[in-house]
Amino acid sequence: MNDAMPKWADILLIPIINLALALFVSGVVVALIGENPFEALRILINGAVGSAYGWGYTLYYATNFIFTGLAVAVAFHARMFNIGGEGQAALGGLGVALILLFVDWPHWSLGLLAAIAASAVFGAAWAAIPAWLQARRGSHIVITTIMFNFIASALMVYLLSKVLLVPGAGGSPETARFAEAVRLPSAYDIAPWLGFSRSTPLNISFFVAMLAALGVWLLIWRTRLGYEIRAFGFSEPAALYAGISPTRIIMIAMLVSGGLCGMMAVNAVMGEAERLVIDSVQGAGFVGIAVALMGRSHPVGVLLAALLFGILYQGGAEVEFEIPGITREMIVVIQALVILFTGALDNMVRMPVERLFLSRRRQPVAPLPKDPTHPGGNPDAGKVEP
Amino acid sequence: DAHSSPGLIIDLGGKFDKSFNESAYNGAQRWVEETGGEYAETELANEAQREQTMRRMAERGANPVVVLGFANGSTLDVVAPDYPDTDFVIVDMVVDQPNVKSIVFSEHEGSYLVGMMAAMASETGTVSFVGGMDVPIISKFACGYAQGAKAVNPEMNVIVNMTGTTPTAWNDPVKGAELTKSQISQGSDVVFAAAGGTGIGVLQAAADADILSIGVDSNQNYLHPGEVLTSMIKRVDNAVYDAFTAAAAGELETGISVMGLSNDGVGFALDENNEALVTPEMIAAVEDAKAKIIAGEIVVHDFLSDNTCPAY
Amino acid sequence: MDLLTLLQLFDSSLRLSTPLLLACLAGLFSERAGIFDIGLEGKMLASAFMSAAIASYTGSVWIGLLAGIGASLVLALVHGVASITFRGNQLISGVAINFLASGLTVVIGEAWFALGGRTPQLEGASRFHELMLPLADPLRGIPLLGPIYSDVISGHTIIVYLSLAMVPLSWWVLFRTRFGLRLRAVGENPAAVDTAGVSVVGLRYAAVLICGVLCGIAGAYLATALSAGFVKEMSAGRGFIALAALIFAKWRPWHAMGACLLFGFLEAFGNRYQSLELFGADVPVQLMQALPYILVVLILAGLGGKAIPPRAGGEPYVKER
Amino acid sequence: MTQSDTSLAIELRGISKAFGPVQANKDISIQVRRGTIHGIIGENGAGKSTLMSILYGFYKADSGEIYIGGKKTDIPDSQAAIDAGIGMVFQHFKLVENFSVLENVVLGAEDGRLLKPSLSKARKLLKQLADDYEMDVDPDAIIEDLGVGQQQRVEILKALYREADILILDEPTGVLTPAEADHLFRILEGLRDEGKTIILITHKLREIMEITDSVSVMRRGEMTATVQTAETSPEQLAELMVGRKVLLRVDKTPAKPGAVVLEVENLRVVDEQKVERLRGIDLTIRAGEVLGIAGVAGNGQSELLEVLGGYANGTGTIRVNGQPIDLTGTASDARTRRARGIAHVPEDRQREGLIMDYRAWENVGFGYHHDAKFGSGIFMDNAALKADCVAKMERFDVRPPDPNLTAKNFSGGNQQKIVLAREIERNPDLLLIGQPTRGVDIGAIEFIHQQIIALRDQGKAILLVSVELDEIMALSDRIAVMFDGRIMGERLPDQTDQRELGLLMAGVTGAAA
Ligand SMILES: Nc1ncnc2c1ncn2[C@@H]1O[C@H](COP(=O)(O)OP(=O)(O)OP(=O)(O)O)[C@@H](O)[C@H]1O
Ligand SMILES: Nc1ncnc2c1ncn2[C@@H]1O[C@H](COP(=O)(O)OP(=O)(O)OP(=O)(O)O)[C@@H](O)[C@H]1O
Ligand SMILES: [Mg+2]
Ligand SMILES: [Mg+2]
Repeated sequence: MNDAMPKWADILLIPIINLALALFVSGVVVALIGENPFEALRILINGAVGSAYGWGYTLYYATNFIFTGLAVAVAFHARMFNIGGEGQAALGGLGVALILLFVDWPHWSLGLLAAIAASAVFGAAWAAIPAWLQARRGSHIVITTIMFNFIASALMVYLLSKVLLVPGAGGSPETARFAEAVRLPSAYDIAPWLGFSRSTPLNISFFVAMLAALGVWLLIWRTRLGYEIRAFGFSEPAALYAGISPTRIIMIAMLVSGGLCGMMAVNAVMGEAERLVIDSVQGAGFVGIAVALMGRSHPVGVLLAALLFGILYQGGAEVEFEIPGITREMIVVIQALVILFTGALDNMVRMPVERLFLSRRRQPVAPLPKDPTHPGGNPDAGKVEP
Repeated sequence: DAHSSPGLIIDLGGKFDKSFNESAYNGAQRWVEETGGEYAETELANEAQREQTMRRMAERGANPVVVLGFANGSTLDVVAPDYPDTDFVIVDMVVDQPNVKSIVFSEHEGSYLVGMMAAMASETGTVSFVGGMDVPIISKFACGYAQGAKAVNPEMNVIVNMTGTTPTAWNDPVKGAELTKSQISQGSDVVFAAAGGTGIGVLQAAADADILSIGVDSNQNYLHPGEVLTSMIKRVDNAVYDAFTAAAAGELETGISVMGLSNDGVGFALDENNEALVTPEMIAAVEDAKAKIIAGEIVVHDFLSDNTCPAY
Repeated sequence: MDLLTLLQLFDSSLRLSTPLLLACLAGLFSERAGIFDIGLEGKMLASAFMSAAIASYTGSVWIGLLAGIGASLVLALVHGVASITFRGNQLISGVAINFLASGLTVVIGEAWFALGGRTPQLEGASRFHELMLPLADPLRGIPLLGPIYSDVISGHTIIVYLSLAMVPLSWWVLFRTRFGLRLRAVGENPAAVDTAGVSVVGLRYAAVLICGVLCGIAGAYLATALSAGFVKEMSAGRGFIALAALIFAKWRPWHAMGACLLFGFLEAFGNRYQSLELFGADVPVQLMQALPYILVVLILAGLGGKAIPPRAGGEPYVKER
Repeated sequence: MTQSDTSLAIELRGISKAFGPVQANKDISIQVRRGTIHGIIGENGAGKSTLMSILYGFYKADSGEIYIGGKKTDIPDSQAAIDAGIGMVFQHFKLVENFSVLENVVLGAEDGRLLKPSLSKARKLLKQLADDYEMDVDPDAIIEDLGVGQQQRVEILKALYREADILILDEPTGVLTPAEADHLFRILEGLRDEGKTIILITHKLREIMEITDSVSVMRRGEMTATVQTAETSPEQLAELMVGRKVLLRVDKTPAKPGAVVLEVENLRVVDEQKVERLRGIDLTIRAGEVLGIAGVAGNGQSELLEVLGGYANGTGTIRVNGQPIDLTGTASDARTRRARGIAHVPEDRQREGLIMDYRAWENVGFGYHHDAKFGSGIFMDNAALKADCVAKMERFDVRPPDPNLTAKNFSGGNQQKIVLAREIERNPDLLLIGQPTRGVDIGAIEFIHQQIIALRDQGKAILLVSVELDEIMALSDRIAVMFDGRIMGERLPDQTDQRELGLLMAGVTGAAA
């Protein structure tokens, strides 16, 4: 029972111990390959959050993960496991590229709105077929979304190396650069006084991501539709009893999920690369799964988990840059350990800590249970009601 | 100035990809050994780090900053103007900025030569190619190879396969081997791999089946002595070495530099591992063609010029 | 398509489906016991690395195989500790294991061999070689059956035969032994097993470890039979395809074999017919490369029918909350 | 003192158990004599199941000692309990649903590594046991295809197969028809006469009085009394249990039927396996009356409720207040049924009636979440839901009255009250209500019955489906008996008896005369 512990222990103490354990084990690995773990940690933290420069990258990465994490989370609420984020985000990139290359937008703001719409529509479209197959044909969404990732990458290679390729651009499979008019304001343009440099990839899409998080929160916890999505996710027979159509919920949840994945492209393709390159998603679809799971499918949790991964990505890049002995794969190891300890091995810390608190405040007789509890398995667990 | 040390940014394929990046790394190492100099080096971990890393290198004072691979082109185009005092060198791509030296290789010409050798070594009349991904730069290899093979024998059958469409296509020796086996079953007895880590599987499968293979980028003849016909070498190492050396002397020239047959930027590898495989006639024919290409008597079609290939 | 091509396709399918089949059966044991495992990929990769590393170090592929299995078992144990002992989220644990394997193989490999995470090339006794089955040559002359026996069935490494033998064996273990009955029961209703006096934890660990062994063989097959050494990320998504095959097979061994052979065949077909001309137009390579995946989707859509996973799957067994 | 009286089959001393902050058992001691049937009663959540689960090694007690046959015995897990000769039939069966009966019986008690010999040996033994105790079950049937009564037999056979001397049954009759319950009691008596010891948990005082030799009462985790059955009365037990006097009969005035509310003609339902579940049902309910549907579970009652509730496909005619309902739409138009004034208390509150992971306040809007009073536009008004929940909890005496508590943390009786509150307070024209008091304790049953009658007296039509004949007889104004998807006949409660209804339930019509 969660109420065995005060709330602060639940949402602060436990994650911090978990993180410390993950970093400790990572430190051991770093030490084993002959590098100084304390130095590495210092560079990691400093590099990620110690300067405007670091924040510029950390938040840029986090923005991607917010989109994909929210996407996976929304699907989770309807008990759909959307592994197709990679493909949906890739298609979102295609949508952004097409709408920006083939339409002349007079101003970035219009371009941004168009890109949001296009990326969401393309991403949603790529999720629509697996969703429909799941809803109507019972084809397992996990298989179909995995397959659609592969199909998407084939489609992207084809389009980028055969169709959208700029002639004479040296053969790099990428589209032309988008027009200067649709360059999104970067953190430097918006808030130079914060010390962001011209090159910071953080851009206005960050706010789009925050809005998306707010939107997801409203959708899931404040709308009738969200109520239905969660109800369906918890119990399909009960949903039927209540007049909730499974097909409708599966389709909507997956379309929203695909749309959110697609919107990642607004940040990565429109905001950062300013052209569509091959494999523009860079695994963010998969990271989104970890983010959603660790964030327990709640937007606030997703924001925090995305930030954590942003820190690991940016801080990791700095460590790799500063310490030649630490390679990029070492960073992957650290990420893995963080996921392992904060996500999968959560109870290893939680159980003893809970017992500790409990032994201090066991009630003599408690005739009836008192507080809501959330067992670990469901996506609603540990939700934060602001 | 001559006091700042050069920087090298290894691309996503990784420092030890046994081909392109590794070759660059070797060039840098050679420079270190010969001059005792120091240089900064880092490896990209993802797409978004391109710009970040270039800027970091420049801001840290590295000069010149060497970046590898076509994928850096449009990024460098944006970054270079911000650091007018830093020289950049980009390999495999042309970037039109005053402080950028663009080094491009005539891979199609080198591939043409190994294609000729493949055709001459083939007994079945079928040779093959395994590429990583069906992107133009790989087609440039494939197309040059096919032209060379058909130059020897217009009836030559050239099978061209690509490994995949995801990033794992460059690291899938299993699939590389399977493609090779499939090509062998279609009659191929010489296979040319331009597929990064996947190529290791290609060369292995060829060696296992006792047919010949052709390595790429760096000299891969040693991988299976006596079974690798040759390697289409692309002297990225020289490019990096030269850039480092020139910069140290303060003589780095920006602009486009084409590394082709004439300046030994590309070529085929001959060493003790393959001397038994390469006949004098082959060498004669290939040297002849090389001379003609340099002289402009033979024009090898560059796939990148129009994204088509006349040979297949 | 002539007979010879067809036989070659089957031959290739068999090789390509072997790692899938092993991983798929691995997942079958784990998921039948109620532990979902999206970490098949990571375990395969870890084994691929360790088997190649140790095979190259000792010169013996068999020791390499054992080492590969050992590496896979370590990760399986991590998954077990996280999802059984500490009742963690099985999906998160699987994701973590995939990342861990992907990073650690290169970090260790680089520290060990300094070949960029690659292992040295394997030769001779440090690799699995193809076996000629008895009478393969003399029988080749018999029409149809001869070539099928000699060219398709014969001429694979021992692991291919092992993996095929694993299918009836898995079926037998799961459906004909006490252990299998209990294992399936624990994936359907652990409380039933618990109240029947059998340890849920013990059974689930057993299942997870079997999964580790099979993934270990699959990984070793990639690195020491299909290729001759480890290359980073060489599992190349096969663990996910195996997972798809497992769901496709509705968690049944013979169906798993069918699904993996089908996936293998589709890949072999895609390899063989990369450049195809249809109605006078070139079919893009990418379409041919995506074909296996498109076909899987179409087959699934056509077959319909819900794949109902083991009922207690994915949920930790919690008596007291 | 580590020895205890050897005439005692079981002795528990000072057992305590806490789940997190909840003290489920507190210092409980109990003695059960060999060869007797001992009853345990107590309100929902009193700790009965927990205590027995400790005895069976399912949970581990925090403190206390267990003596079996006079010997101090450690029971760390169920295997130890089985070894000590204890068998238990859980309130929620512990069966593997897609295994056969035989497989379930041998699971954990196989004798040998291979299945085949164990199974064939078990088949013989099972047949023997089934014959001895007249518990006919098909050993090859798959559990999920069996009715609950049959499933329960499997559980009992499981225990007997393991040669249990002590048999614990946790609310075994909650899901049985009277005939099945009677049969079960005969079996239990037979077992007792063989010298076996039986512990029976139930909410039904009639059963306690009928079959037990002694009875213990639990309240809020504590053992409040143990008495000889012969020396007590239902009224006294009820009072001990609830802590106040309980009305054990339903008081109601004769019905005053009004206009026809529901008309059903030739209603048919074919399920996914293409089995015809309803074979042409005709019925009518008027305002202000309760139509009770009696029948053995699985004879189409569930399908009747589902198709009327709007989430099963059927053919035929349904008219509500004279207006026909379109049956051709998709299965998911339960929402339009609600709009037509039909409310539905489903048979299975945990599976259908509630979202177990939703808080109470979220559940009070379930199915009605599109109502204007619960929000505007696309948004839900959570504050309105909470306020509504507080009010409903107050009126229906839901305990604890905490709208933020998750549904699964309420006891069965209180879960049922939440569902009832939601459906009744909507003021429907027609209330469909299935198994309203299944597994609910006496105090709550009394309350629920009062609510149903009150609704009837407000002039509403009520369709009551229950396997409890007592309940059907007590609440209905007319009784229809269902068998095999058909209505076998209709009776008035004061003109029939349990025997006649029982025959109809078995499909025997001739006896109606
Ligand atoms: N698995 C569990 N985890 C946590 N708490 C539990 C668990 N099972 C029971 N409880 C708590 O213990 C208390 C006693 O529950 P128990 O099931 O023993 O009651 P009961 O007397 O059997 O009730 P009922 O008549 O409804 O079956 C309950 O109030 C509940 O809060
Ligand atoms: N995991 C749990 N956490 C908290 N309380 C629980 C848990 N499991 C059961 N309970 C509580 O234990 C008590 C008894 O639970 P049980 O499952 O026996 O339900 P019940 O009241 O008998 O209802 P029904 O007969 O409909 O199943 C209830 O108060 C229930 O809410
Ligand atoms: Mg109970
Ligand atoms: Mg109960």
